[in-house]
Amino acid sequence: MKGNEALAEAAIRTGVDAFFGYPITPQSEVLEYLLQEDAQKRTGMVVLQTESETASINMVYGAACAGRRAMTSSSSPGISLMSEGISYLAGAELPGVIVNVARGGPGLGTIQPAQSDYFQATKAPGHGDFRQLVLAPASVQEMADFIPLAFDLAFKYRNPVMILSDGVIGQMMEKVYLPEPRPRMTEFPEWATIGKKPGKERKRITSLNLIPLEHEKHNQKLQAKYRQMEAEEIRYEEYLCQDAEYIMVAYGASARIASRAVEMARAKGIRVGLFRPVTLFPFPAPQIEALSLRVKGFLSIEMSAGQMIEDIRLAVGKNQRVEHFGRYGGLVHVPEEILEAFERFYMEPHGH
Amino acid sequence: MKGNEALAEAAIRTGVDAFFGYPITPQSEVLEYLLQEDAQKRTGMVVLQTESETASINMVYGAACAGRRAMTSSSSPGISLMSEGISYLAGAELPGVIVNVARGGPGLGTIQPAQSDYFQATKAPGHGDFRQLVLAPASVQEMADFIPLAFDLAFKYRNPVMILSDGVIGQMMEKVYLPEPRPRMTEFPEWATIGKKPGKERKRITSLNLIPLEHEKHNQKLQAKYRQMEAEEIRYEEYLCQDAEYIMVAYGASARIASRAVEMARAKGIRVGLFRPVTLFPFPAPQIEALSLRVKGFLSIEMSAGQMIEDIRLAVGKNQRVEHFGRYGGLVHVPEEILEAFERFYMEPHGH
Amino acid sequence: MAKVRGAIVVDTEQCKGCQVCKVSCPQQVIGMSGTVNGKGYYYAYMEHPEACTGCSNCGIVCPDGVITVYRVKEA
Amino acid sequence: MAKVRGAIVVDTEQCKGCQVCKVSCPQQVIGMSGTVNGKGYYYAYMEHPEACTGCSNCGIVCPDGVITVYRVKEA
Amino acid sequence: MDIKDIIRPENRVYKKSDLLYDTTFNFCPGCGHGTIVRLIAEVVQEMGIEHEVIGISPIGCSVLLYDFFRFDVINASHGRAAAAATALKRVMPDRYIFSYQGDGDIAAIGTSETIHTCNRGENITIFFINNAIYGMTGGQMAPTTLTGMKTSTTPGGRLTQESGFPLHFTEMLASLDGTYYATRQAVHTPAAVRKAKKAIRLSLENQKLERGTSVVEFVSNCNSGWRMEPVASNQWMEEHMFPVFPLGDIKCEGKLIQRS
Amino acid sequence: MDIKDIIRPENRVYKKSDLLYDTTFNFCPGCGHGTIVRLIAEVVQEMGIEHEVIGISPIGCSVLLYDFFRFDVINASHGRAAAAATALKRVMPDRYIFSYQGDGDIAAIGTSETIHTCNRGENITIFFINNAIYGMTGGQMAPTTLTGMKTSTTPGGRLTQESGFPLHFTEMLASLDGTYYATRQAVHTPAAVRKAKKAIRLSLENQKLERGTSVVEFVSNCNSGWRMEPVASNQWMEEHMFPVFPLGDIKCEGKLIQRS
Amino acid sequence: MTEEIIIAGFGGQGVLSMGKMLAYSAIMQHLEACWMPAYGPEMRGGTCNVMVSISHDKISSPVLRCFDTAIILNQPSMDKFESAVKPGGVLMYDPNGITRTPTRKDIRIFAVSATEEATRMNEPRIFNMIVLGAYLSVKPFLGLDHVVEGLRKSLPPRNHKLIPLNEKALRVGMGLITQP
Amino acid sequence: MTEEIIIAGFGGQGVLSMGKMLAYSAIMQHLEACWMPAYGPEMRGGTCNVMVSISHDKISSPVLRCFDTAIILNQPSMDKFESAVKPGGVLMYDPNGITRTPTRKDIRIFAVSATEEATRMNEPRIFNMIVLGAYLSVKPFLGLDHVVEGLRKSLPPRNHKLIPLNEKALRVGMGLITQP
Ligand SMILES: Cc1ncc(C[n+]2csc(CCOP(=O)(O)OP(=O)(O)O)c2C)c(N)n1
Ligand SMILES: Cc1ncc(C[n+]2csc(CCOP(=O)(O)OP(=O)(O)O)c2C)c(N)n1
Ligand code: SF4
Ligand code: SF4
Ligand code: SF4
Ligand code: SF4
Ligand code: SF4
Ligand code: SF4
Ligand SMILES: [Mg+2]
Ligand SMILES: [Mg+2]
Repeated sequence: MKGNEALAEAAIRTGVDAFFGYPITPQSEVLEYLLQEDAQKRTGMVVLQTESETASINMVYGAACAGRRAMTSSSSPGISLMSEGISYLAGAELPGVIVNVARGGPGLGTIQPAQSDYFQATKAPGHGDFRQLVLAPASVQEMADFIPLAFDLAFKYRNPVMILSDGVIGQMMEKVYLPEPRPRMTEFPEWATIGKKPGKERKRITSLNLIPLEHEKHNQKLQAKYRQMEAEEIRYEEYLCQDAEYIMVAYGASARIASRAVEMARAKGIRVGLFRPVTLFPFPAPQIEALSLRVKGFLSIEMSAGQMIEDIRLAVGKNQRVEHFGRYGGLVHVPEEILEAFERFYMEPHGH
Repeated sequence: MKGNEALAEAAIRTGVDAFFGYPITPQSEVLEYLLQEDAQKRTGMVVLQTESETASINMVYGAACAGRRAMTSSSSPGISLMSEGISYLAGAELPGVIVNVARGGPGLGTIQPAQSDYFQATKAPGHGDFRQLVLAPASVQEMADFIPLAFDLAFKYRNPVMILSDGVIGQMMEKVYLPEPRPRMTEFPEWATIGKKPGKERKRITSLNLIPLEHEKHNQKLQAKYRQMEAEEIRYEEYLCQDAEYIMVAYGASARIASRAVEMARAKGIRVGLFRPVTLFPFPAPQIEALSLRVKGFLSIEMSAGQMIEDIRLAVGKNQRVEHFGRYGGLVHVPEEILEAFERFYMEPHGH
Repeated sequence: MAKVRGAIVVDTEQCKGCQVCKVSCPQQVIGMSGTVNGKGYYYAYMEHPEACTGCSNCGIVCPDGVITVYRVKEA
Repeated sequence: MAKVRGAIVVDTEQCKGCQVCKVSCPQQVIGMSGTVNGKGYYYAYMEHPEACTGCSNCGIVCPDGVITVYRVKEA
Repeated sequence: MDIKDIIRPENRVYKKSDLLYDTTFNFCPGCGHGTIVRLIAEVVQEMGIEHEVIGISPIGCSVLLYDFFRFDVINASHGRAAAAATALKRVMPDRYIFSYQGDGDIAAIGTSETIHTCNRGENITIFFINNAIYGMTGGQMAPTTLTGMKTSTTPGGRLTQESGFPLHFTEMLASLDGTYYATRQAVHTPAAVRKAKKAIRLSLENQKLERGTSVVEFVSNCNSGWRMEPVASNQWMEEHMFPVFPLGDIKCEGKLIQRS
Repeated sequence: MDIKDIIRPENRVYKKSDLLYDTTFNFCPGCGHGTIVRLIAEVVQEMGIEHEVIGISPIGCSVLLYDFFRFDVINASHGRAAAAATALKRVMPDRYIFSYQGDGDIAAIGTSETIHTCNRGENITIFFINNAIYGMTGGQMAPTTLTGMKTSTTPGGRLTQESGFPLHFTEMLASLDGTYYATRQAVHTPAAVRKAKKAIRLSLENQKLERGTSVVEFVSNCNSGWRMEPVASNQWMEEHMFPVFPLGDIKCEGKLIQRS
Repeated sequence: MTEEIIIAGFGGQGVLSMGKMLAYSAIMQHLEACWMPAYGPEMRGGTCNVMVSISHDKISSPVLRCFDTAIILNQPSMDKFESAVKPGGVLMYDPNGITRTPTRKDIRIFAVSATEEATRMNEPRIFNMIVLGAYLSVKPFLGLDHVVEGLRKSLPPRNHKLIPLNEKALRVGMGLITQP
Repeated sequence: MTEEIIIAGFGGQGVLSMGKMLAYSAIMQHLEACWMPAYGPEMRGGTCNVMVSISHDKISSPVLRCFDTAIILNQPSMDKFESAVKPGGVLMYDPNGITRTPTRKDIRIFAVSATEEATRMNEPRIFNMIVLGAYLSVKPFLGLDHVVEGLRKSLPPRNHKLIPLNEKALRVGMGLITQP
C-alpha cells in the first residue's frame, strides 16, 4: 500500500468524520482512495472534493465546530493557501488534522519530494502567535498510525495537528498493519456547536476577541497549551545513539535514508547514531541537548536548504558543531552521499 | 501624517508603478489615500482595489513580471492569504513589496497592534526554501523611507521584500519628511516580459522546474542570494549600547516604547541599551553576537509571545541569558512595564 | 367596529435615536426626546400616545428591537 | 477545372500516432506506420499519396503540428 | 382607557424575540443589519428550531452575531462562511444551517466558495446583506457599490471602467442548478419587513426539502459608510439601490422567475 | 507529377507556425491542448503581434506554454491567471494579454479572480480549455465534469447531489457587464478548427476596442483522463460534451446571444 | 519640555481631531509631536481616545501608561484614565454627563463646561475647540497663532471658512476654567 | 538477504506494476519490501522508474544510488542506470529499442527478448511479466507460488482471470535468458 493510501485507509478505519480535499501531486491518492473505497458508504464519513484548498480548510473549520474529526490533505502550495484557515482553527481552538505531503518549492517548484516546509509547519503555519503540533511519519506504517494519533492530539489540545510527510513517504509502498476499525464518534465534545441544548446556554465559536486584555488572556492560554505540548508530547526515535560520537538528526524520508548512511558508517567503524524527531513541534530539544553533552558533533540531514538545523542549534548552543547536509528542490539524497558529507565534515583532518 | 498615509504618499513620490490592495484594519488608509490623492492622475500609478488578498498578491506578481514596481499592503490575516503568492514571487525571482501592518492573531484575533507575525515574515512567508527581506519601520518617517529602500532591495535581489509594520506605527501621526518626487521608471529590467524584442529571444517567467537537478541549482542560487543579503543588507540601530551592561532588543513600535524604558532605566542609573534590528531578515545576528561578549544579559521586547527571541538566542548561544517580555493579543506594552520586567529579570537578587 | 387602541414602550437606554420608527408610524405617534440617554442618543417616545393604534409597525422596523407594542380593543 | 494535387510531410519523430489526422482526411490518404518511432509511437504517413488534394485538413487538426502540407494545381 | 391599562402582558402584540440577548447590537443607529438579525431570531423562534439551528457569522459588521442570538453560532473567516456551512450541513444533515454575510464578504473574497456551495446545491440558507459597501472597515467600495457612488475608495464615485460594474451576485447564484430559491428583500419599512420575514421562513423551511440552496439577499443601508442619517439613507436606498437591485423573487422552487 | 515536385517550399500551404519552438509539446497524443496552442501561435503570427503579446500559462497540463511559444509568457499560480493578466494589462495597456486556463484552474480555484476580472471588464483575452477533468493531476473531477461521468474522484460517475452540477462557467462570465465577447469552440475537426481560429483572432482584436473582456472556451478532450483513445475521445466529446456545452457564440459585442 | 496628553470621550465628540490639532500646532511651533489613536472597534458608538506627545526632543514612546494631562469627556473615560494622570499632572473634564467627579488630591483638576457653552453659542460642533482652548490656558506652551496655523493644517481646505469660529471657540474655552 | 532493484523504462511498459508485483511477492514470502516510484512529470509519455527493496530485515532507505539489479526497458534508462549497478550485480534488459548495449565488465548482464516474445505470443500486455520471469530465474529467491499470490494481491479482482496468462508469461520469461 502506498503511504497516501495507508493514510486514507487509516482515516476510514479510525472513524474520521470528514475529509475535504483538492487534488495536488503527490497526495491526490488520498482523496481518490477515499472516494474509490467509498468511505462514505463504509463508515458514513463525509468525503468531498472541494473547489480549492481555501475551501478545504474552511470546511475542516466548519466540521470541527460540530466537534467532528475533520481533516484535509494537500501538498506545499496548497498548504500555503490554508495558512489563514489554520490560524483560524488555532485561534478558535478547534481540532483538525492537516496532511502535507510536501514537494519542492518555492512557488510551483516541482512535484518531487522535499522537506522545505519545516519552518512553515513548525514556526508559522499562519499569522499570529500560535503553533500546531507536527508529526513526521517516516514509513507507510506511520502514515497509517499517525492518523488516530493526530486526532487524539488534536482533540486533547483543541488545536490543529499537521502530519508533515513528503513525496517519498506518500508515494512509496511497504508492508503496513492497518488499525482495527473503530466506530465513528457519536458523542461530541461539550464545546461543539451542534444546536443549543434545551436549558443550556448557547455556544459560540470564534477567534475574535475585541477586548485586548481578554485576547491577551486567550493567547496566554494558547501559549500554555504549547508549553504543555512541549512537556508531554515530544516523540522521537534513537538509532545506535548509545555509544555514538556523532549524531545525525533527520526526520521523515531523510531519516530512513540517513539510517542507511549510519549503517554504512558503522560498517566502516565510525560511531554515528541517528536521532529522529517524530514530533517536529514540540521539537525534542531536551533530548538533543542531553546528547550534545556527550557527542562530538551533529549533522542535520534535510531535504531542504537547512531549516530544522535552527532548532538543533537552539537546543545545542554554540559549544558543539552542528552541520547541515541537504539535497533540495525535489532532489532526494541517497545514503552514500550522506555518508560522504558526514566524512567531509567530521572525518577530514582540517574539517573545521 | 499617519504612518499608513506617509507610506502611501512615499509610494506615489518614489514612482511606484502599481498598488493592489484589499481593505483591512489597521491598514485600509493606504489604499484609501492612494485613491483619494488620485495617485493614478499624479503619476500614472495603477491603483486597484482587488476582490481579495489572493488577487492582490497575484496582481503584484503580474505587474512584477512586467518589471514594474508593484506592491500590496494588508494586515495579518490578509498576509496569510498571500503565502502562496509570495512563494511564487520568490520562486520566479520577482521583485515586489508587501506591507504588513500587523494586528493580533491568531485567526481574526483583534484589530489592535501586534508583532506576532515575526516568524511568518522572517522564516516562512510561504512554502519552500525561501526568504524575504524584512524591514521593520519604527516611525512614520521610516514608513515613508522604507518604500524606496524596499523597492531598491526588491530589484537588487529580484526577491519579495516585506515592510513589517504594526498597528501602532501605521496609525500614529508624527512629523515626516517626504521624499522628493521621482519619476516612474521608463526602462525595464532585461528579464521583464513586456513583449519579445525583435531579434531577441522570448522571455519566460515561472517558478516551475521539472528537472530536479536544475531545480536544486535554482534553489542554490536563491540560497546564495539570501547569504548575500546576510552579508550586505543587515541594518540596525543602537541606542546607549556603548557602555551598556544589559541590552534590550526590540523592533518597530516595541523599539520606540522600549527606548523610553531605557531612558527610565538610565535615569535610575541602570546601564541598559537598546538594540533595534531594522532588518529582521537578514537578522543582525553578528552584531548581537558581538554585543553578547561584553554584556550581562538580553531582554527581547516583542508584542508577541516571543518569536524574535529565537533569533537572538541563535546569535547569542547558551552562555548568556536571553529573556523575553511581551504583551500580546493586541496589547501594547508601556515603557513602565518594560522597565519593571527588566528589573524583575535582572535586578532582583535571585533573578535566575 | 370597536376602536383599537395601542401603546408602545421604548427601551430608552437601548434606543439609538435613528428615527426609523418615527417615519414608519402611520399615526405620527412617535417623537424624539430632548435629552440624550446614557449612550448619547436622543431616544424615541410616544409624543401622541392617544393616536397609537398598536399596529406594530414601529416595533417591526426598529433595527434594535427596543420597542414593545401593546394593543387592546376598546369596548 | 485543373486537378489539384497535394502531399504531406509528417515529422515522424514528433508524431504521436494519435490518428486525428487520419480520420480527418477526406481522401483517406493517411495510414499509420507498422514500426514505432523513437518515442514508441506508430506514426502517420501517406498511405495513398496519390489521393492527397493538399486540402490541409490533416495539418490543421494535428495537435502536435507535425504535418506540413503542400499543394499544386496540376496543369 | 389609560396607557397603563394598555401596557399589560396580555395586550402585548410585538416584542423583540426571546432568542435575542438583551445586549445592544453593535450596529450603528438605524442600520438594517439590526432588523434582519431581529427577523431571523423571530423566525427561528416561530419555527421552534432554536435547538436545531447553527448560524454562521461573517467578517463584517455582523461578526458578533454570536453575541446576539440565543442559539449556536460560529464565526467563519472572511468570505468562507459558505464553505463552513457546507461542512456543518454535511456532518449534520438534520440541522438548519445558515450563513449571514455582507456584500464584501460574500461577493468579493467569498465569490468562489459561495458559487461552488450553490452549485453543489448544499441544503443551507445564505443570508446576504447587500449594503453596497464595506461597512466594518470604514466604507470602502464593495462589489455591489453602485456606479457613480462615492465611497472611501471611490472618492469620485465608482467608475465602471476602473472598478467594474455593480455585481448582481444573487442573480449569478440563482443561475446555478444547485440553487433552489433566491429572492431579494429589504427591511426599511413595515411592509418590506413583513415580506422579508416570509422569505426568511421559506428559506429555512426549504432545508427540509433537500432540494438545494436558498439565498435571501437584503438590500440594506449603511448610514456610516454612506455618510447619511438613517432615515435619509433608507430613502436614498429606495431611490438608488432598488432600481439596480430590484426587490422580489429571482428563483422559486428551482425555477428562475422571468422578469422584465 | 511526382511527390517530390509537390513538396517544394513554394507549394507549401500549411506548416506549423514559426512562433512555435521545435520542441514536442508535452501533451498526450491527440490532446486538444496542442491544437489550441498551435492556433494561438498562428493567429499571433498572422496578426503580427508577437512583440506585443504576453501570454499567461496556468497550472495544468498547459503549464509549459512558455516552452512552446516564441513570445513572452509567464506562468501564474493555480487559478490566478486572470489576476496576473489584470495587472499586466493595467501596467501595459497597449499590450495584448491573454491567459490560457484549464477548467480546474479557471472554474474551481480561480472562480473568484476570473469573475472579478470579467466584471471589471479588463481588456484581455481568456482562453478556457474545458476538458471536463483535471488532466495534469491524473484525471480528477473538474467543475465541468458531466453528470454521471467517471473520473478518479467520481468512480461511480459524478452525482449531482454529492458533487454538484456541471458548471457553465462561460455563461456565468458572459452574464457579467464587463464581458464583451464570449464564445464556445472546439478543435477536433478541420471545420471546428477554422471556426475556432476566427474566434481566437476576434478575441485578441477586441483588446484594441477597450470594451471589455473576451472569453473563448474550447470544449476539448483529455484522452488520458477519460481513459480513451484520441479519436474515440473526440467522438465521445461530440456525443456527450456538446449537448451540455453547446458550441457557438454566447455574447457578441457586449450583447448576450439568445439561444434556444 | 515634554507634554504627554490623553484625550478620551465618545466617538463623535471630536476627540481625534482635537488631538490632531494639538499635534499640528506643536509642529507649527517646531516642536516634535506624536499622535496615537486607539482605533479599536469601540470607536463605533463606544469610547475613543488618543495619546498626544509633544516635546522639544525626538519622541520615544507613542504609547504611555501615565500622562501629564488627561482631557476627559465622558464617564467611562473618567473611570479609566483618572488614575493615569501623573502626580502633579492635570485632569480636565467636561462635567456634562459626568456622574462621578474626580477625587484625586495629588493632581490639578479643571472642569470646563464646554457642552453647555457650545449649546449656548448654538454651535454644538465647536465643543471640542472650547475644551482645547481651556487646555491651552492651563498649559500655555503653545502660541495661539501656532494653534490657528495647526487648525488650518488639520482642516481640509473646504472647511477653512470655519477657522474664525473655531478661533472664537478657543478663546471662549480659555476663559472657562473652573476648579471644582 | 537484501535485494535492491531498479526497474526503468517508458511509461506504459508496466514498469510500476512489475515493481509492485515483486514487492507483493516478497511480502507473501514474509520478507520486507519497499516500492518507491519516480512519480515525476516525465511519467506522461516519458520515462518512468521504480526502486524496489526486498530484505529479511526492516528496510532502511527506500531511495538508493546503487542497486543489486537493474531491469532496463529503454535506451534512456540504459544511459542513466547502467552505471548504477553495484559491481557484481545484475543488469537485465530487453534489447528491443536498445541502440547501445551495456559495456560494463564487472556486472552480470542478461538480455531478455520479451517484446519479441510477447508479440510472438500475440499478447503485448504480458511483456513485463516475461521480463519478471527472467529476473526470477536469475535471482531465484522468490518462490513462484508467492509470486502468483503477489500477482493476485496486486491485480484488482476483476482482472484475476488474467492470472493464468500472467503465470504462463512468467514461465516463458524464466527460460528466455541470454547472456550477450
Ligand atoms: C482576509 C481578510 N481580509 C480583510 C479583512 C477585513 N475586513 C473585515 S470586514 C470587511 C468587509 C466587510 O464588508 P461587508 O462584507 O460588506 O460587510 P458589512 O460590514 O458591510 O456588513 C473586511 C474587508 C479581514 N478581516 N480578513
Ligand atoms: C494551489 C494548487 N493546488 C493544486 C495544484 C495541483 N494541480 C495542478 S494542475 C491541477 C488541475 C489542472 O486541471 P485543469 O485546470 O482542468 O487543466 P488540465 O490539466 O485539465 O488542462 C491541479 C489541481 C496546484 N499546482 N496548486
Ligand atoms: S427605530 Fe428603534 S432605535 Fe430607532 S429611534 Fe425608534 S426606537 Fe429608537
Ligand atoms: S404601534 Fe403603530 S401607531 Fe403605535 S406608535 Fe407604533 S407605529 Fe405608531
Ligand atoms: S494528428 Fe499529428 S500527431 Fe496525430 S497521428 Fe497525425 S501526424 Fe501524428
Ligand atoms: S492534405 Fe487533405 S487530402 Fe492530403 S492527407 Fe491531408 S487531409 Fe488528406
Ligand atoms: S457601518 Fe454600516 S453596515 Fe456597519 S453597522 Fe454601521 S451602518 Fe450598519
Ligand atoms: S492529461 Fe489530458 S489534458 Fe493533459 S495532456 Fe494528456 S490528454 Fe491532454
Ligand atoms: Mg457591506
Ligand atoms: Mg481540465
